[in-house]
Amino acid sequence: MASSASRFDDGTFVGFARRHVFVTVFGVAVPLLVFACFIGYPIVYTIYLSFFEWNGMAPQKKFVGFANYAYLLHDKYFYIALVNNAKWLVVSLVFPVSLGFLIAYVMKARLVFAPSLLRTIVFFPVTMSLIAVGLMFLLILNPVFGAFDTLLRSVGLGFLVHEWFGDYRIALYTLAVISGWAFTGMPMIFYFAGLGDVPKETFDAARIEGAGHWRMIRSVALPQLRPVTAIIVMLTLFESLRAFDLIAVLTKGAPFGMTNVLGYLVYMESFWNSRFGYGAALSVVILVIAGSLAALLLGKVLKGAFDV
Amino acid sequence: MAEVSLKDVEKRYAMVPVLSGLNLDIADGEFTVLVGPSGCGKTTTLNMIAGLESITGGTLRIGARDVTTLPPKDRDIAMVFQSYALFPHMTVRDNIAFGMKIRKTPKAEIETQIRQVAQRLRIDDLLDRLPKALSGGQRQRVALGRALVRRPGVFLMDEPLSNLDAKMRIEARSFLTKMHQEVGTTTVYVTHDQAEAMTMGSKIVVMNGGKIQQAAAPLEVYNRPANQFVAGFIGSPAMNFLRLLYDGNALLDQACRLRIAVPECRRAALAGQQGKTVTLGVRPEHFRILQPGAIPGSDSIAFNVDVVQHLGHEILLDLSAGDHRCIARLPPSDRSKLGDDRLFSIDMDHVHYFNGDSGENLIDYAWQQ
Amino acid sequence: MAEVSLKDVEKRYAMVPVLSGLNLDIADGEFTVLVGPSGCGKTTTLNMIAGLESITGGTLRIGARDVTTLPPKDRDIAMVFQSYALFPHMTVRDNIAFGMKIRKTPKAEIETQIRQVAQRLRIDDLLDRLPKALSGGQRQRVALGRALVRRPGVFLMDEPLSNLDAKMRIEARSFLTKMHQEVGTTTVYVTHDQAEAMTMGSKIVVMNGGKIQQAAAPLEVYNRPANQFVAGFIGSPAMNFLRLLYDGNALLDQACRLRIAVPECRRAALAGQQGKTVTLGVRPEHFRILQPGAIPGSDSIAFNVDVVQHLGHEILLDLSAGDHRCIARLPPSDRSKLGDDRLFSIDMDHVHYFNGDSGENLIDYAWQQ
Amino acid sequence: ASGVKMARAAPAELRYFYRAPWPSSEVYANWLIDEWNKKNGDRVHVTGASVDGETYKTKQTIELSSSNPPDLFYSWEGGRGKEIVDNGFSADLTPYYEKYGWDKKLNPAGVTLSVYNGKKHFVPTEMCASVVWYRKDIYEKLGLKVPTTWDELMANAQKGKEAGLAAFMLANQKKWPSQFMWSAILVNKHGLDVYDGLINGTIPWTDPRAVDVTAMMQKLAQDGMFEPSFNSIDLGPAMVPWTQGHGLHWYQGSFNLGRFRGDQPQCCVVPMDFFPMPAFPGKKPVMSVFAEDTIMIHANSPNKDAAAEFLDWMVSDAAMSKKLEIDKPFPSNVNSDLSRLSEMEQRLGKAMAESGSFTFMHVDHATPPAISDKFLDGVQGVLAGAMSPEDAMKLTEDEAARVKKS
Amino acid sequence: MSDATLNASAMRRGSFASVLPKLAATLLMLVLAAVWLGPLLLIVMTSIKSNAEFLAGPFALPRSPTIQPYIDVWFGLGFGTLLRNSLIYATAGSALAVTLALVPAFALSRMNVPGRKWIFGLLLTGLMLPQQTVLIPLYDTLRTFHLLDTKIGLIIVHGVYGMPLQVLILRGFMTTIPPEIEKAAYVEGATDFQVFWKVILPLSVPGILVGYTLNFIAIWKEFVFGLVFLNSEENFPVTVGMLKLNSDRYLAVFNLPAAGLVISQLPIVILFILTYRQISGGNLSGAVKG
Ligand SMILES: Nc1ncnc2c1ncn2[C@@H]1O[C@H](COP(=O)(O)OP(=O)(O)OP(=O)(O)O)[C@@H](O)[C@H]1O
Ligand SMILES: Nc1ncnc2c1ncn2[C@@H]1O[C@H](COP(=O)(O)OP(=O)(O)OP(=O)(O)O)[C@@H](O)[C@H]1O
Ligand SMILES: [Mg+2]
Ligand SMILES: [Mg+2]
Repeated sequence: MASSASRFDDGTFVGFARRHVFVTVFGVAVPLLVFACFIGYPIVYTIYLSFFEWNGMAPQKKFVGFANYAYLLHDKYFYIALVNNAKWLVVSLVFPVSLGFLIAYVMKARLVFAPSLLRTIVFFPVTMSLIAVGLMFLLILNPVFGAFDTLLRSVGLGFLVHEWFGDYRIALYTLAVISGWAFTGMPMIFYFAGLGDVPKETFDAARIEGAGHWRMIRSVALPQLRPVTAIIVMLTLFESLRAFDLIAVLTKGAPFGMTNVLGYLVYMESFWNSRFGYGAALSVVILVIAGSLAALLLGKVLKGAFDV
Repeated sequence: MAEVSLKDVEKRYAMVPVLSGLNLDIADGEFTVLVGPSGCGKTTTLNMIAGLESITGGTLRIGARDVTTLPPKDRDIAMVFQSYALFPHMTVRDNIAFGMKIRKTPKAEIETQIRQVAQRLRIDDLLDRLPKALSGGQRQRVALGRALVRRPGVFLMDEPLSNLDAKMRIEARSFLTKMHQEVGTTTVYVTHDQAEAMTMGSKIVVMNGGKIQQAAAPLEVYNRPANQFVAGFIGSPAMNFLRLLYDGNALLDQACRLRIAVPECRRAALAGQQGKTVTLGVRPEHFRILQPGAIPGSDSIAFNVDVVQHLGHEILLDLSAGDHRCIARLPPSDRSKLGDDRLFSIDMDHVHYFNGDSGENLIDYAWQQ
Repeated sequence: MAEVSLKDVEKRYAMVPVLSGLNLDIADGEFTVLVGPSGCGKTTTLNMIAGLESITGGTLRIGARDVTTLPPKDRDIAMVFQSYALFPHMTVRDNIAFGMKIRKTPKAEIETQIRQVAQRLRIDDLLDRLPKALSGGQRQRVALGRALVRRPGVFLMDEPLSNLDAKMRIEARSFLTKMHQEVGTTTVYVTHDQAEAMTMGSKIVVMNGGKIQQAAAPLEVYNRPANQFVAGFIGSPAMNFLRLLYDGNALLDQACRLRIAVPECRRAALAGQQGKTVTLGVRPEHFRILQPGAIPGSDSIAFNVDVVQHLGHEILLDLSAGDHRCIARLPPSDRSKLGDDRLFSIDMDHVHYFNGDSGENLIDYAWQQ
Repeated sequence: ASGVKMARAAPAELRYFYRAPWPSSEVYANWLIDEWNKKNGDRVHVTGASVDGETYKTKQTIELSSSNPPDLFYSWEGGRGKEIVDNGFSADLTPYYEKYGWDKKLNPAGVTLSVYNGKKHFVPTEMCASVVWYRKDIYEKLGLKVPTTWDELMANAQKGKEAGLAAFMLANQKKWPSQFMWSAILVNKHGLDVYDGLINGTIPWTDPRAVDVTAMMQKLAQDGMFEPSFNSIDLGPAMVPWTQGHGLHWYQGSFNLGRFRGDQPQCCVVPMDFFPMPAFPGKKPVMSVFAEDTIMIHANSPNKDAAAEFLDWMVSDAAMSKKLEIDKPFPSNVNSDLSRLSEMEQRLGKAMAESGSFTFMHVDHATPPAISDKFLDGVQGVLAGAMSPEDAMKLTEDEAARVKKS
Repeated sequence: MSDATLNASAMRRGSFASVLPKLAATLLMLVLAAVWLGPLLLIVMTSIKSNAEFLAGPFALPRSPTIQPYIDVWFGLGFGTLLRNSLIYATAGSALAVTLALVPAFALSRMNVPGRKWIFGLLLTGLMLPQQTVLIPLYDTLRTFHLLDTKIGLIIVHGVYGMPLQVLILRGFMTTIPPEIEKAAYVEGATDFQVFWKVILPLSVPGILVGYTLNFIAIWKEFVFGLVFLNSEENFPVTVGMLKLNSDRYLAVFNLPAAGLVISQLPIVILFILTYRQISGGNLSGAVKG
């Protein structure tokens, strides 16, 4: 009998599946099947396609081996996009993530009046389509009649006025900040919820030990919110690598390709320049970057936060 | 070191009063224990002393200063929480050093202090561990270390031992007591535990419903409870209460099955209660079994034994006589069995008489002394 | 109703053994209490009986059936958890009915059963409430009701009272005991609480490190512990241990300040220990104070009083003599003070002798009986 | 209106895929389809689907190669059209041109553009011309004359600039507007054959003449001839300075007439007129006339004849007149009645019809997108002062080489 | 109340240090409100101006408010159908995503599925994939199942692509349900399915609400899938219809895009008002807890 016990508890999938049919079918098999059809197949196909040259229309694809990857190594646009992605990520981490945290903290510490109103206002843009956001900021940051420049000038900050989309030195940051504006609500509510899970006593203890707000944030709140931070950073990372809609709406890479990011480059090369093989290679690069950064994050920073 | 004094202190949450007119003086170096049922306001009181909760009325003084509106960091206090509230991401060393770093104590000084405290608390070999790698008792000592190291004027502790298991709790109890004897810092200590309340403090403050019921030395509270609430709250198993009618000489129950003569010396105190209900309070250890065949006296009751609980070093009997239910504490040698009918005498020197309505203790011990 | 029998039961988590070679027979209708330090495997044992954890080796029988690999639903058991584990989204009624609904018991039948159980547990007026609207004690009774209503063969309870406060715990203890007396279902009960362990079960199973140390009646375990671990674990405050050298006649400490003669009748049992270390076990209640001026006997020790703990109904003294530390339990009348040097006698009829290395009790009580 | 109809099989289903850049385009397309279905719905039933211009391409790429492609679809001419033709998606329409006599009624420039490898592959349904738009009122105010030579134009521009105006509006945020001027200058200064050489890859983009034109653009930018922030204004917002009178000239396509009209039925919101890009010394000016809307028939369509019939309906006098009424100009049918347009618009329409068959498309239409993309980036970079003309042309040439290789 | 008292008395005593953070925070809030509210107000303002008025003074307050832009854009783009479609996609798509994610989340949080780390990691790749990459192969898949240009096809795509994040959120949420509750159900005789259906599912409702709302928002915003996998106007969601507003020709008339923008955002505002307590309250806690 003991043998039968260990036979059932052999820790293999078959053993598990036999005892938990429902969970195996609907919790593992069905989702994996659906995943395979709609997500797995596209991934495999993308990898496959990255070894071909194809204009998206021709019935035949031309096998080129690693030529697409080889080209990628010298593609100036690829490097611009890569660097831009890094900048974008940094801005996203500094602006929406930090600010989202700050707002959440300020609300949790009951330092502001009407915290729920603030929360509502800041969260609202999260619900807006990026097309809408883009259109809005095209109006607001317009160099001719944009409200923002007008505002800056009227409060005597005219020297700050720039060509927000036209100046190749700042256009990318403009985009990243706009995306941050639309995104801040997300880290905010995640942090707000996360702060609710941090034991109140640790804050009390820190207060008694004499910690001010700055110290409280740095030494008590943030370290304990590391799992939340890691999830947010991960989602931000994925988002920023995939991002293309805002760029498609706002600049299309202008000025002269300086606002290209990898996600937009994929779109450009595939659908605009009809180089689907090359676009696929770029996609594979995105997947690899996202996957390895996520693995790094999960393995190091966030050890245990996703323990399943 | 500092004395703490609360004067007419009040606390309201959104106009709902939680504490009202609290007056309490804690002498410098005194170890005061706060007890009371859940929700009576112990934590709130402590938090107000710490400055974690605002005070909505009255004055709080620590040492010579009025600190009613000062933030926690300016109150010269340290606090140990029930959950320890260690910073989970910091090593034991960093946890202990936290407050000193904030106060910009020189590095070398911090190091010395930590070493001293760690030695005294026997955690010197744990300094580089994270809290999650510590046992409950060790965590508790680290929390204590974090509080001790700053040499605060006042220690506040909110049920610091309640997360420990029975064995560790007894150890930690002795440990804390000794610690207090050594450093002599004014301490306010909240607990649920009878034994802690009785043994640790030089003063017990019994609270109920946001009010102080009695504040006195432990044995004083045990032996001379101010009212029925205190009497029932302190002591485990709790004091037995018998609601009886006073006829001027004796206490009777309505079915007339019980008649307990009141000793001469107590009659004066009970004078006003004639014809009214008086609650007789008898601690479990003040029952004595009369040998079978003994003649029932004026202080004896016949009980039926409902449950026998052998605890090894003693036996608890659940008893009933009509509607009255009692628990008696007997030596392990007792041989009573479930279902037995036995005659018990009451040690009338140690019983208490409470006003049947207000619960006030009818004996004025202060006068008696 | 069913007996439970574990035969060579093992549990490994990822090849790390947690329980090894567990053998335990629980008779039909017996109330067995599982005790042991935290992490010793009590919950794991219970979960294995319930079928919530797989058994990695050995056989488990409930009633006449081998249930080693059966899922929980086929084992005819019910369980009460420390956290009650009520379904928070269901009313009390639905909580209690859950198991019966799953078993497709007819509606009318369910209604009758619920009414019966609810009356017995005095929760009939709570049936339509959600768990969050109940007090701790009420929740505990609902959890009990959920387990009772199905009339399972075996009851499993994992520290069901530990979330209650002291007062309620004492009440619930009596209640559970009575309940068991009435329904007589085989029960396995895990607890941390000394009093529960001693008073509730007809058998105590003491576990340590995944092994059973002793399984016997409560007073048997208290008075005749199988080894030093059991002796130290059962009883509060714990038994005092003095590591001494046996010279064939008496037990000596290294500094030769202590000499305790071993009674004649025990010398046979200690025969093999000559020249070796023997641990003498003395329960706190087996110290007696000798009046000042009394002549030290062969069983008396001079102790220094380190801490005095007045508990009201008794006094605990922390004592030390050289490196030896003891706790003595004395009646409230005792007047010892901190720092006193007092002479204590030991009740040598009740002491225990343990092998200094293995901790085995050197007296073979079975033979003695 | 025949008497008794025979029971017939289910009607042929035609799927028509179009671009609807204006709200009015949608209205017109609906009218077009409804009218057809009213008359022929029981025989050939048409369903339409539209998407906006920029995203149209994504959609088109996927749709064309699918197993169920649209029967009729909008396409660009030039480089993109060539890709479609080369991949065999586009049916040869030459027989239908003959059958329906489309050559005779359609704009000759448009017909020329439809020819790939000697065969006609699309039918233009809307035509455009690029001209220099100017503010008539400001011209009068400053006492300027309509220029006929590049130098006169430059002189006028200089005057405008001195008057505090933008000599030329560019609105180059989306990169493509600048190349209108670039190609017009190149064609007019260096000749159509040089331009064709660049487009066909027989002349490298690094050719000094291409660099020269790029440098001219750079000079204009450096001289402050464009509106401030020209690289970050889009065409739409540029209407604000244009209507407010901050710009003097604007070399742009006639498809902007819709914009210039604003809410009015006829052009324009502000007094404005046009003249063709003036001549360079010793060169004959060429006006760019190109097809804005062009429709192809899918090679795999089972209903090509029916599709051609529908196409014929699209370019019929009636449909084209309606298009003028609802949508914006200009119809590709040269016989269309332009009388409901303003005098200026009619003039432009006539000029287009008479421009002959040898004109040019701007770079972004003429070359495959990959090349034009880099080209546009290059020009934008030059205008921003971040790139040299040589580098910009090198960027383009590198891309052209890469495209040629594959 | 109590804080205000504390604040007042602290000020009375001139303890500036304790008021400073609060002052700073309040200031911060005002700035933030302006930064986040400003653009939205501007759009609403633009949407009720005539084009001429906008061109005259883009930043000025509307002098003669008109709803004409709303009427134009409503009928021009056929917002009735668009909104209805979007509602269908968002409602059904997120329902599908949540449904697909529930049992996996249960399995990954409560069951000892061998290899669950790999399964979870695999599902997460769905979050990393750039959408524009999958268009062509996904088009193939949909064609294979005859789901192109059908509402059901787009719902499935949205459902499947919403699933990974739902698994992440629900798994996190379910891990916070005490294991004893589930054990109790097993002991009471429940099967895996009954534990899931009668205990875990009802207890996960707050988490489901959060996940559903976030997914709803995500689908409402999405346009690439809709654009590529749909052909018929009667199937287009709002965002695809809105794309026309982004064509630079449309942008000649600013009030129309602004009005379209407001219309397209209205349903989400309503949803948001109804559920924001859920999503912004502590209910996400499960989702982000380790
Ligand atoms: N933030 C709050 N808002 C409203 N009422 C509160 C708040 N905090 C505590 N209370 C109420 O104040 C009373 C006292 O609470 P307190 O925590 O001080 O009790 P306690 O004596 O510490 O109880 P316990 O022994 O359970 O810890 C309780 O009735 C509680 O409900
Ligand atoms: N899932 C698990 N994986 C690995 N080890 C485990 C697991 N669950 C329990 N253990 C280990 O098994 C041992 C027994 O655990 P168990 O919970 O049975 O102890 P216990 O006697 O109930 O303790 P307590 O009194 O604290 O409840 C412990 O050492 C624990 O660390
Ligand atoms: Mg408390
Ligand atoms: Mg346990």
